Amino acid sequence: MAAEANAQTSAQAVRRPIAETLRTVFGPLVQLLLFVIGSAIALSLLVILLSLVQLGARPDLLTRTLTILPQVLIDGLVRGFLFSTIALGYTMVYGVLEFINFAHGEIFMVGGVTGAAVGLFLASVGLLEGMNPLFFVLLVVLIGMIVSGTLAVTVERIAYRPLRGAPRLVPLISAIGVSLVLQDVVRLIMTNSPLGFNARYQSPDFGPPIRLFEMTLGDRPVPIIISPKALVFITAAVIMLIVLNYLVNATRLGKAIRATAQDMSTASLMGINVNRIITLTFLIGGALGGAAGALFGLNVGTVNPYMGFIPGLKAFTAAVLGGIGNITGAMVGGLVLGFLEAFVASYLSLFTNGALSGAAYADIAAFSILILILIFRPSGLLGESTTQKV
Amino acid sequence: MALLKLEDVHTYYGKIHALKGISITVNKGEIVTLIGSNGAGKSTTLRTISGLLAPRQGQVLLNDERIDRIPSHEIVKRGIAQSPEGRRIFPRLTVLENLEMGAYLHSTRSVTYQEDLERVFTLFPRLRERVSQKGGTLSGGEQQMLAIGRALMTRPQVLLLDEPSMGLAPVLVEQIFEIIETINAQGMTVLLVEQNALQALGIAHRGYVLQSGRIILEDEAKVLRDNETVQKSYLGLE
Amino acid sequence: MALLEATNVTKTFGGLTAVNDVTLMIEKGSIASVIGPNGAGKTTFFNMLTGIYKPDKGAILFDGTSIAGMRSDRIAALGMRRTFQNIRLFNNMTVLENVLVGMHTRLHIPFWQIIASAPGVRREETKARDEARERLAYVGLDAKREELAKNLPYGDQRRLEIARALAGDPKLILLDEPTAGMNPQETDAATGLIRRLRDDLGLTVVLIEHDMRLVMSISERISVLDYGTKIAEGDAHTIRSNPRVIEAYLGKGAAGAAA
Amino acid sequence: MATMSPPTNLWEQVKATLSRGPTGYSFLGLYAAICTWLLLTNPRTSLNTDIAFALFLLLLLLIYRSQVALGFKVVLGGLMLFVVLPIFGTLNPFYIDVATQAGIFVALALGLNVVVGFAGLLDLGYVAFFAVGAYLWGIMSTEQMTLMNPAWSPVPPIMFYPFILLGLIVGATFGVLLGLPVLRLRGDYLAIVTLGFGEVIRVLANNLDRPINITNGSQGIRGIERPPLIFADFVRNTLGLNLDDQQLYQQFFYFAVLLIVMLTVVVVSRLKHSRIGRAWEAIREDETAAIAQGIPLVRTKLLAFAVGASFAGAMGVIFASKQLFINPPTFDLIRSINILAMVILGGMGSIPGVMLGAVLVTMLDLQILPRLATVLRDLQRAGAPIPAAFDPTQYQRLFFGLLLILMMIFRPTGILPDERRKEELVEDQVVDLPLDDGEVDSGEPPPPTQAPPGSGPIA
Repeated sequence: MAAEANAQTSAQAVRRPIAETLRTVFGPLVQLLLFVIGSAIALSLLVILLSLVQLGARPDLLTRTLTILPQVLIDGLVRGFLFSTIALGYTMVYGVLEFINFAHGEIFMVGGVTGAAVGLFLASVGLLEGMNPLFFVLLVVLIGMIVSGTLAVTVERIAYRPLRGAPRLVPLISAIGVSLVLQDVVRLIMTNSPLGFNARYQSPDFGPPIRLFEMTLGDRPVPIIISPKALVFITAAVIMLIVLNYLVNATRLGKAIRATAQDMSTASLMGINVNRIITLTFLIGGALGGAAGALFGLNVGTVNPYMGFIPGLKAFTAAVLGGIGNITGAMVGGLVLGFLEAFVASYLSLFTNGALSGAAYADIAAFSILILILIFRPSGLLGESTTQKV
Repeated sequence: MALLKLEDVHTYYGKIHALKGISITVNKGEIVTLIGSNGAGKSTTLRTISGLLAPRQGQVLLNDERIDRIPSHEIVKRGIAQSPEGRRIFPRLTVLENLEMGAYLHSTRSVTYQEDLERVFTLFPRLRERVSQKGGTLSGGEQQMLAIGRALMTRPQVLLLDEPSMGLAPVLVEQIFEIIETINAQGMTVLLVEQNALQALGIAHRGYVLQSGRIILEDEAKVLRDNETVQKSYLGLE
Repeated sequence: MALLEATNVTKTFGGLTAVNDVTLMIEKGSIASVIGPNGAGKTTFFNMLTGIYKPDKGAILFDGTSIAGMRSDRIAALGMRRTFQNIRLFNNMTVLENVLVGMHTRLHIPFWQIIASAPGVRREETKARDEARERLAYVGLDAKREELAKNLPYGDQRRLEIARALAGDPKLILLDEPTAGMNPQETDAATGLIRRLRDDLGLTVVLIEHDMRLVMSISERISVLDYGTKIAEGDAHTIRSNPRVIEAYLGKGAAGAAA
Repeated sequence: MATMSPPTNLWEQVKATLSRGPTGYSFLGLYAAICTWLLLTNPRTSLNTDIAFALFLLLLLLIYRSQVALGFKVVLGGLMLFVVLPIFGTLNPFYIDVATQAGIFVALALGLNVVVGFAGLLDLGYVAFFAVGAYLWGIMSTEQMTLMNPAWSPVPPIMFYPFILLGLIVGATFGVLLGLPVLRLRGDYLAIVTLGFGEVIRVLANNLDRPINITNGSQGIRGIERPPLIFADFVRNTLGLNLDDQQLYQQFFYFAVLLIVMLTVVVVSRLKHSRIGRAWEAIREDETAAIAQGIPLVRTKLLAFAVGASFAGAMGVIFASKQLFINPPTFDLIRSINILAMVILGGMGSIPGVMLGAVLVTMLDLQILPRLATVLRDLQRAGAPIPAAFDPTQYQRLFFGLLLILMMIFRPTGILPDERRKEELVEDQVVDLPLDDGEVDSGEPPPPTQAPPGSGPIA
């Protein structure tokens, strides 16, 4: 009996079955998918219902609602993955250090600016024209990751590490300082370089929008399109999420990160170099942020030094929404928030007949969600319910 | 032969002078215990040895090699393991993962890892039963076993135990002390910090009595047990 | 008459039942102890009594008022005070200020008068200071009243926590491991103080303790928790000879030693 | 410390000699006289005057820090603030404007200090309350009223005085409204939520021009009323000072702000040393222990929020009236950070420290950076390698950011630390002392995890 149990545990310890690894890596993604579909359906039903309620007063409302719905969903998905990838940076650092890296939005911004700079450089040497778009994406993402990752690690070394062990608010204030400094330093660099304050993000031609399908509403056909850049963005984000999941859940390093997150000094008693783990956490979070920045800039077409602030704040909201410290939570939170914003941005003005501008109130919606979540479920959608210990 | 040696060690917490010149020798194969009241510097001594605190003065030697200037994760590599005060299990890792963390410096694919694991499970059969349970859901006694087991997984030369009996039911305290004796009988050198001085002196070979950061007495455990001061202040015998 | 009645109190965290259907009566003017291994649910139980957790099930009656799920500060205002297992003083405040904070519920000068510096403000403040010093003198800390709490030695910190609790003029005081980390000499002093709380001040005292010598010598009634369930209750003699308690908690040797 | 031990080095000796005894009195008196002379003889805005002005502010600090009789301090300080500075202001409008601005920010910083310094709640959206006060007067005193509803008309300018009080109340109300839902949150969450709240208020100010025009959107509100100069006759005829309206307004706002600052200081320090101040401090130190003493957590925190917000609301009314024009960017995040930087630079929790911080940051903003800009421009013309687009006045974020980081690393307690906070913030940088088994083991099983399998919580 003992021997049997022994054999079992040994086998478990030596070779984790591949199925198990697959489960730990892809399980969260399935969960993510469910949340994506769930929130898409829920929100769609909601707007349809709202348009039906107003049907008497505005008969064309339902058609208009349905016409833009697929586009809103795609927009939500793009926003969602944007928030997810940035939120991961917040959540990883928070998981390990219990510290809100306020400057993470700026790390993201630096990724975007780097991408634009690469584009500009390639254009100036004449390489951009004939370049394969996918290769270009790969290039800017890689360079964005390297620059942002390095920056994040440097920031940690200079502005956060000396403050470890100080009361909570001290590193947070320092992080706010870093955020401001980065904004202005990048502004200084951009305005004194060919980029300019509002830099155009040059890229090779990605071709015409892809026609997904066409639907007929009443008598006119409505094509549903997605821009190739958005498609690239979504694909890249999904790949990054898979890799990160593998890294954290299925490798020895990931386990060391989790152990450090739970108890730093004990982790060092196990022979784990805690400082290296923290550096690594900032590197990974920063690189993800940089990649998101490079892709986001590409998608939007311009970058500026202040572009990181609002997405950063929203990504933080997403991280809290999903349960801060929880990687899957950050992804789920990002996507749910992305959908929500896309719906508010598109439908608010439609339903109020243009009286309220959706884009402006989408921000308010995001912050209201943050407040509501923190009040009613501070541990977030997937977070662990932490009870205060006395 | 002195395996671990502290020479005139001074450690500070900020401005607080916590250790005021501690000299301790731990020989191979011994159980040495540090006793003293709260705040005397027992835990601080252990934390200084394991590198969680850096001494401002004096040196710590392991096999005559100085280890007081290297970080704690390096000290583990040299062969010092600590089961920290309050056990400090990783609450959201399973029992097995906790043990794997103990073996962080060794490959979990190696044969020796299997042997280490087997040894821990033999010492603590309860852990084998709970191998896939989260550390945080274990009872106090089981957590203590896991903490000791995890420390053993680092394959140490010296095992530092910080208050292993703290907060355990009296019935479990006996068990833990028996296990420490067993581990020692298998050849492990142990440096034990205990509030429960009576039982600590019962299993130790030698002991040191600490009082506000200084060593006031050191001797064979038996002699200390018969010492009047020790009896009055630390053993509660009148 | 029971000052505190907890009936069928249950608390679960996720899937884990920390306190399971525990009933406990504390007589007015008695010293009672709750013992059991770590993780048995003792502190969770205290946390429910003091309103830090809300019990999932069961009723708690304190001095005739139902307090299950009531906010901590209101329970404290009703006259139930506690100390913490891992001392929680206001470290960067002076000893005297710690006690003054403990007096918070008894100070009533309204906001507007403070701003206007009305004459009543100084009067109340002076009175509070005098009373706080009395409490400090009672536990023997008056001489150290201007020191920062964090600079006190361990034993004094424990006593300051008791003084702070006394400042609220409580009816019931809950002590969570008041002698943890003390050597036998210090423990004896603490035992004396706990006894005086009841004998001089007429307080009702409930203890969580691991030191069996203290528990057995001081308490009129002992309740034993194991895995969240009350497995025994009675006076020292009953508990010491209860086979279930010996098996689950005391062990044979210790039961003898504590005798 | 210097008073305890005999002065050791020369600097200590000089300090000791000049701060007390006969030498102290004569030093301060002489300094004040020289300073007054310098100011009154150099009315033109120049580097020299800047230096004289800085010396003047240093004088105030020295008076505060010295160990001379309280009466002497009050008389000398009062003389400087109530007589010398206003007279200088009639000669040079710029500096009295700087002083007024500094005063406004001193009051704001003192308000924020109640929240951050006393109660330990990091509020990054503090400027929102300032905005509420400013918009209150901005909307009510202008044509916006008619735009909102044709039947309404603006309130008469004389209502300015009751509106200061109303600003106080409205500020406090907003403080409570924001506080109620969020004050249960832990420190760092609270910081982000308040930041979000600040943004919401700004976005609302920017967008509430449709469907009903309340705030006039991004255009901002112009032509905000100033109170009528009811004292003009008195000043011109009785005092015989020949000042034009512009100068009178400057003097008026200077004195109004000065009075409010003094009032604020009195209120804040009374609160600090009362049962309420102790309750705030207790909450800052240890929330759980504080509630166990019967301190109602949310109510006590709300009080801090309301008190802090009320100062901002009242100052908002004065600010709007003084500036004549407000728009949403006046109240953006950087302004909140600005005020936070004042509190941190001076010393969280310390009333004199925070006042000093506010004055220094305002000076940095209004005097030092523009001065630096001219210097850099001159250097650049002389051929120094300075980027063309670098104008220090445009790089506030950079300077405040650096200020925050450097303060946190090298002096988190600020320039004039509160003794108490000092102990707290420089606490031994050790995460867990062995005596403190706080989180180690509470003797209870931690609540089990609820994370779904493989969801990868890293914490």
